[in-house]
Amino acid sequence: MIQLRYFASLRETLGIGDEQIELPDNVSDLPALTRWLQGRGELWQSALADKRLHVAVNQQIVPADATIADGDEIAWFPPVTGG
Amino acid sequence: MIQLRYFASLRETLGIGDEQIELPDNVSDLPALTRWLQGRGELWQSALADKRLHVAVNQQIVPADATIADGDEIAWFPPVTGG
Amino acid sequence: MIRVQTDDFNPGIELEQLRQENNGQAGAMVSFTGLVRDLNEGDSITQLTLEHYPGMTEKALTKIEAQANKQWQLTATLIIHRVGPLQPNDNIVLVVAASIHRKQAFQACEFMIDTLKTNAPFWKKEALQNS
Amino acid sequence: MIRVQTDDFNPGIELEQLRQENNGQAGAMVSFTGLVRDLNEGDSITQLTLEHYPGMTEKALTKIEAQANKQWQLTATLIIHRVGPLQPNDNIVLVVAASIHRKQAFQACEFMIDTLKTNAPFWKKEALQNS
Repeated sequence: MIQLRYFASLRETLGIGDEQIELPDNVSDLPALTRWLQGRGELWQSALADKRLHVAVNQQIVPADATIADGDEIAWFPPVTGG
Repeated sequence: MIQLRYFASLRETLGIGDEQIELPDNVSDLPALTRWLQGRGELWQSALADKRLHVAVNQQIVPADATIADGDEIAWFPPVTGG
Repeated sequence: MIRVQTDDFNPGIELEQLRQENNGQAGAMVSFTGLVRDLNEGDSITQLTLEHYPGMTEKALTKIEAQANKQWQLTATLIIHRVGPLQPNDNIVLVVAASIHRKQAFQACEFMIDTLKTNAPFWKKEALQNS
Repeated sequence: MIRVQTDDFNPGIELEQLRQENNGQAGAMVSFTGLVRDLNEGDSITQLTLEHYPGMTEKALTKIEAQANKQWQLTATLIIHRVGPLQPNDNIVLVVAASIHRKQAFQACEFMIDTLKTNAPFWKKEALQNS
């Protein structure tokens, strides 16, 4: 299982904040996982195509081509605006 | 009359905090006033020779060769250490 | 120390607490307080909600604090950040750095708030609300 | 606003007062608090007395505040400086700058305390006192 999380405007666009899914077959890095999620339809296709999105794996920001493994927590979010 | 003020370690050295005196004859700038005061003796001679001293005329820091006039308030003090 | 909370905080109480604990060590304490700006002067007010990523937020702030303490000689640091609904002029964030050296306290405080603004997972959502 | 006083001050009350008056204008408030350091760890304590030049002090602080307000876009500034006898860990000075822009608040606050340290007529006199 992997834990997926979506924050802020992305969460609102997708209409979902988090979900647990089985790690899809042949998916071992972020680009592959993103493509797999984009297969869910037009909404996911365009929302995850936004180049401004950041990704964190296990609560650490990672490069867009980072590898992932079973048990990971993966989060997508727009640029942060705290402070 | 001019008002003379001495602060901090200089006041302690001279044993005086302030005094009012008649503007001495032929004194129209700081170097002349300082020489006049140094004429008071060894203590004044050496205390006012300290190159680190600052001088304020009418409560504004001025260069060492500033002019002075009757009615002025002239203050000598060591480098400031507030904050 | 770091804290993430929905409740308001009082910068004065936090600073006084740090001063009491300082015990004559540091001579300089620099604080940054972030406030909700009221961008509308008309008959509507800004409704601000701060969302965050629980878990990652605490890790990010802890890392920022550790980086500051590594880079500068500090006697105390504090980061408090609020989440949830906020009103105009509310406190959002408090960052404090204490040091023997004035310059180091300024640099560390500014580093922490700058890094927080780019690296900590908070998101502001503003909405206009007619009064 | 500037104040020179023998009484202690409470940075928290001052900051809260400035926040209340801010009314959503500024988003950034930076404060510097100067504390009396306790330089002696043995059985003696530092007795500190702060002398100043009444009249000139107020002029110098007013000028520093005016310079900061000219150079940066600030919504509020405050300088409080104590004089007289002080104990270790006591508040000496509080400098606050509030601005729409974070960077400006930091720069203005640091400018004011830096300039105060070189231009305002205060003199510290430290004396060791056996306990």
